[in-house]
Amino acid sequence: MRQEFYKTLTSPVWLVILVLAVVLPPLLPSYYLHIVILALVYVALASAWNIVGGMAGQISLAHSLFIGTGAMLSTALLLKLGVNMWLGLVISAIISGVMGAMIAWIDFRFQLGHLSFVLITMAFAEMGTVIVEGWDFLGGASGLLLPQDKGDFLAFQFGGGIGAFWVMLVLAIVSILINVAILNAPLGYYLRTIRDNENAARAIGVNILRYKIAAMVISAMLSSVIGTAYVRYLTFADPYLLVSPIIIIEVVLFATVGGLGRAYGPAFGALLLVPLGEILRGKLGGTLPGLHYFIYGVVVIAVILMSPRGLLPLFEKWFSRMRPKAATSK
Amino acid sequence: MLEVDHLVTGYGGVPVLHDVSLTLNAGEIVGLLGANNAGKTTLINSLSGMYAPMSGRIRFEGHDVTAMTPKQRVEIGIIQVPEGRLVFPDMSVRENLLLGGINARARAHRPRTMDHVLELFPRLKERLGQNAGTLSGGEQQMLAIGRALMAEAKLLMLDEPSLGLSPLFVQYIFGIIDRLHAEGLSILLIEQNLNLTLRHAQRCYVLERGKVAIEGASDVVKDDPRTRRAYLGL
Amino acid sequence: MAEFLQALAQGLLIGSTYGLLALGMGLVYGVSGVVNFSHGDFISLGMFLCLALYSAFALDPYISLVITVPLMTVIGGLVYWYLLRPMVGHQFLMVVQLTLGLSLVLQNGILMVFGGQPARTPSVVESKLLILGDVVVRVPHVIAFVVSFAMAIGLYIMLRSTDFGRSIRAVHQNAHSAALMGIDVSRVQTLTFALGIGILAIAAALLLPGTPIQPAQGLRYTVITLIVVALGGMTNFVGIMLGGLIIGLSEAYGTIYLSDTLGMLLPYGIFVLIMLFRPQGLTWSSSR
Amino acid sequence: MTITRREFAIGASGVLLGSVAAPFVRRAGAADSTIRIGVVNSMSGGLAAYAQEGQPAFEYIIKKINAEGGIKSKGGAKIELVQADDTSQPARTATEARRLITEEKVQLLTGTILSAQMLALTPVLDELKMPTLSVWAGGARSNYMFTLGYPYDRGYAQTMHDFVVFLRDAEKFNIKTAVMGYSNYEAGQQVNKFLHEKLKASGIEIIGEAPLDIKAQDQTSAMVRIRSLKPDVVVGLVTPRDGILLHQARYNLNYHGSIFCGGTGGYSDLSLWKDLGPEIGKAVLTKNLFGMTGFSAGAKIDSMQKIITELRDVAKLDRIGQGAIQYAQAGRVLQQVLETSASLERDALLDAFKKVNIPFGDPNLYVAKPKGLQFAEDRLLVDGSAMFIQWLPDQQQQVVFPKEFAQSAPRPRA
Repeated sequence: MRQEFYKTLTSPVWLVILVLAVVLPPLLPSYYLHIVILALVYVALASAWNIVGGMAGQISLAHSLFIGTGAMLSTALLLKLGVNMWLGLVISAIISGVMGAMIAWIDFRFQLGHLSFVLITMAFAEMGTVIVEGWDFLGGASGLLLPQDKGDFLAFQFGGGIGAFWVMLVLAIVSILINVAILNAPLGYYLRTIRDNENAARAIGVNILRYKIAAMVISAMLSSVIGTAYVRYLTFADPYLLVSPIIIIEVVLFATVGGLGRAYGPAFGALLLVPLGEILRGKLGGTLPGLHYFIYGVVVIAVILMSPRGLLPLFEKWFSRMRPKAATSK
Repeated sequence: MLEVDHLVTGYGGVPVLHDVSLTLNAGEIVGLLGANNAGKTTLINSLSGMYAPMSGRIRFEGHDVTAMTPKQRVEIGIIQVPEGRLVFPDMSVRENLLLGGINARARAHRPRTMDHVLELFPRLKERLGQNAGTLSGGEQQMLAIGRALMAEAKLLMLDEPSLGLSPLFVQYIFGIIDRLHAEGLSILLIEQNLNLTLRHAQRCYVLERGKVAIEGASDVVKDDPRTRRAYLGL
Repeated sequence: MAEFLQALAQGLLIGSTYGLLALGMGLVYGVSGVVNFSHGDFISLGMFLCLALYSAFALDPYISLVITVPLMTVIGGLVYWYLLRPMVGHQFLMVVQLTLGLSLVLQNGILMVFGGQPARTPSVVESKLLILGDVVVRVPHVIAFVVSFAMAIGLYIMLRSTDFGRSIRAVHQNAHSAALMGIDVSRVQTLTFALGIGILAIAAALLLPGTPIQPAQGLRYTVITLIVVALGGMTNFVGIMLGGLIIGLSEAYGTIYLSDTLGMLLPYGIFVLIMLFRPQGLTWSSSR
Repeated sequence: MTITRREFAIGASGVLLGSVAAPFVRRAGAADSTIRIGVVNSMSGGLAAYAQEGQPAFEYIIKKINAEGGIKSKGGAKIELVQADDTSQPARTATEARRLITEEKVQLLTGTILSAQMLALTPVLDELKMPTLSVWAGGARSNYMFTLGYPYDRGYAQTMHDFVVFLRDAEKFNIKTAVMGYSNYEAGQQVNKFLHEKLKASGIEIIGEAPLDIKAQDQTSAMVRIRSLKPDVVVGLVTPRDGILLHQARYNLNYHGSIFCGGTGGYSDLSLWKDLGPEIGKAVLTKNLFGMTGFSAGAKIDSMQKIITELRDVAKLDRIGQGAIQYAQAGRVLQQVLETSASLERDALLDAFKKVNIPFGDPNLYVAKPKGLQFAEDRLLVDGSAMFIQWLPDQQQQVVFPKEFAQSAPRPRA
């Protein structure tokens, strides 16, 4: 199984990505570079969420807490206490990890069903929103504005634009690789066993608590780190975006539509839907208000009806039809 | 009454039943035997219309019913008593029986059929207001059969009626089966209990890996050495 | 003391409307396992339909019901038949995403037609008050309270004593077995979804007097509904009405006595605690 | 589904190709005779109400400027508006601004730009150096942003404080205690912070806070809380929607024990009466209530009266509140900036913003500013003040503060 992971690491695709990553950004106008960066943020977030939501089947809506902690706390620590943002990133990630472990423990201790888990994490997320909006240290409802990004690497500044692109690219790739690694490691096997039949997993002696906590902590810390990097790029730590149901709804949408539980599925969903949403809004935002969202909604519905298992499996099917040989060798 | 011709059924494009043919004459009890996973339940569910066949046809009383929905089949009198009873646990015995007779043909005569069923199963009469989930296994089996009778079955298909019951109850249930047979009902009986089936059915089919391996009168099937082998899934 | 009683009245009245919003979702979840994230947007749709009828024919929302209930029921049926039914057997989460897409379509469809200004739909009772000693309550709230409980009782009776009601419960308890009884499961699921949306049309009209409406309000209603339904044990009508009351009361007492952040946290806190220690919901019997 | 897979595949590849190719397809340069102004608004989502009210007034003024010969100092150049929707999400305000500036090549940027949007825009404006006029923000963190909104401190908080003190000292109202009743969102919290300090400094005791949950469908509970505290005055920034619910709650509880003052929209929007219904409106708006506003149909300001009539009769707008007037004012400010700017270069435009001056009495001054309209060093209005009004039973408003515009004394407490 490990072999699979090393094969992924040495795949020639990386070379292509590297070349594209070096050549493309300087050519892209700033708006399109921005869309690419946004897409990468959501690739990273959706892949991080996939570790619990897809592999372990725990549909967590509490991830906005982790993203929000990474974003708001590291910003507040810098602005209010002068803590270097690198350190803030580590502190936020640790706190997110602890929160994640607690949620996983609650899930295990109280034997929550799937739906209860969704709803309780939703309630946690709502409580997080209320707390952040009412807490002055984190900026309250107004949020916090980071100092301008001057490109000082030691101060967690990457110079915006191409610098942010590289940071997000690295995070997106790390997030995907963690997915690949887990899927090909015993952890991935156990998570799928737990997802498919928790009682059976218990019966064969799988330490459910341990794997649930492991998955949630990895996913939470990763989300937190992405949150910190994202807020550095945005510069404005906006609680209504970063700690809100909006961001988690989008992340889950991309992951699900792309293909849950697959290493590349969530990334695929984000890569397609983020630019689609942005371009629809860009082209239609100035016309009838609501039209672009309306069309986006119709596209989402159509895509789901057409491929209820996710887009990635659908594309794989098309691909294998075009190259029947590839399919048989699999 | 029932003719199954070269039926092929499966899930997701993979056939489970291969080319199964069988007949059942009016007023007959026909036994369907076979090891686990031989395809018995798939066959009975195909007859109920739960799966669309991949090929072959099913005729009932001379009409082609292959394309009919489960609802339409219930309406012409093909009724199944599913494996594990599957009574509605959070409904009373009375409500379960009423639901049995919910199809368009039976609905109007529910009071009359209900009297008949309760006369057949006095135990149910005592428990009429009780939730079905609180009944014992044997009582649930009575309810499941009673529910099927409420539907005014012409062909009654019983899937493992003795499963998990005490010997006393098994005897009782088979007594009922004989009585229903005597009243003229046609019955397709799936059973784990080989001897019991061979004793009550006039003819038997033995399924093996989705195919009919042996068929014939119960005595003949009983003596066929292949029966035990197929049954044990060897 | 006056505050305490006023909060009690307020919590009970608002809570009963939350219960009413949630009945439809509980019903739908019971028979088809669909958790509908466009629930709140259907409430919006019901409200804006009333607004449209008022603008065009000066109809009172209570009278508009004659038109909105059948209309919404039909819309609900079509949505289930063409959008949700094909998803049967697919991942739970994918169905949720589909309803989220539907939420976008509804919310922005309403925005395109009605614009984003807060809108008011007048009603003859909107300014009527009922004064009971120290406690003042709004007549529309009282109407909503009475109708909510009447609806809950009516649904309960319908489920117990009609063939359609028994079919719904049969599909809920064992869809396979129900099909073997000759019940058309898809049809029951579609009709139930239609009924659930039809109930929302009633809820929408009852909530409307005195409430400024905006196209973007749907998600808020969805979240409240989910919480109430979960408290009620998803499919138990008694529990759902009780859940509505608990959330209504905790909002009222939270706002009055705690104010601020703590007050807004109260309903969620209570929800989490109840879910942890009574995951099966508020009522004791598992029957419905 | 009626869409076949093939059709979808073609459609999807089209979208993908489009998004990849779009950056490389250069749009033809705009003709020299037009000036492109980007308008980034919240046309959908939770905050859509502001722009939906203001946008038509803005378009009307711009059309009028074009019809009257465009920007004369620039050879009669016409103004072209390029619209964008941020769906009420600040992060998207930044995205859309970036698109308007770099792709649409707009020469100026404007829009509702509430406080959160203003903050989200700041890094983009600092990076791309685009002169921008916000219609409503209460602060301006970027060096390139100017705003017509009331500053939190010397606008909202100061005016409300001054009015409360005026009631107490000049009009001899008995005011010793206050409860802070405000919409619980960014601007509400900001203003509350300043106002809290100022009132305390003037010897008014703050006996409680009643933040209004902006997502709530009913504010009766908040009003019960206020009633139990029985303050002499309830004061704070309240949005139009929360205002409707707050006054409704006041009516429900028949509570008139405190004086309510604040705003802007939630106390003084002309549509309030319509939103509450005539019966409730009459019962609560005309009793112990004073609303802060930048414009009032009753104010003795000719230019304001004229624009109201014009928007109502000529532009045929059905909703003329502060939002519409504020946007109309933005149109005139942009006109002056473009007229006085030496060129269409950014630095020149920025300079022109700094020099904007619409004195009191100017026909193009639509908002009530006794000292006229100019931007201060912090790019907020020098005169951030506003008026206070009281409602009459015939749904008209009377200005009661400041003295310059007052038509009548505040009605005594009922």
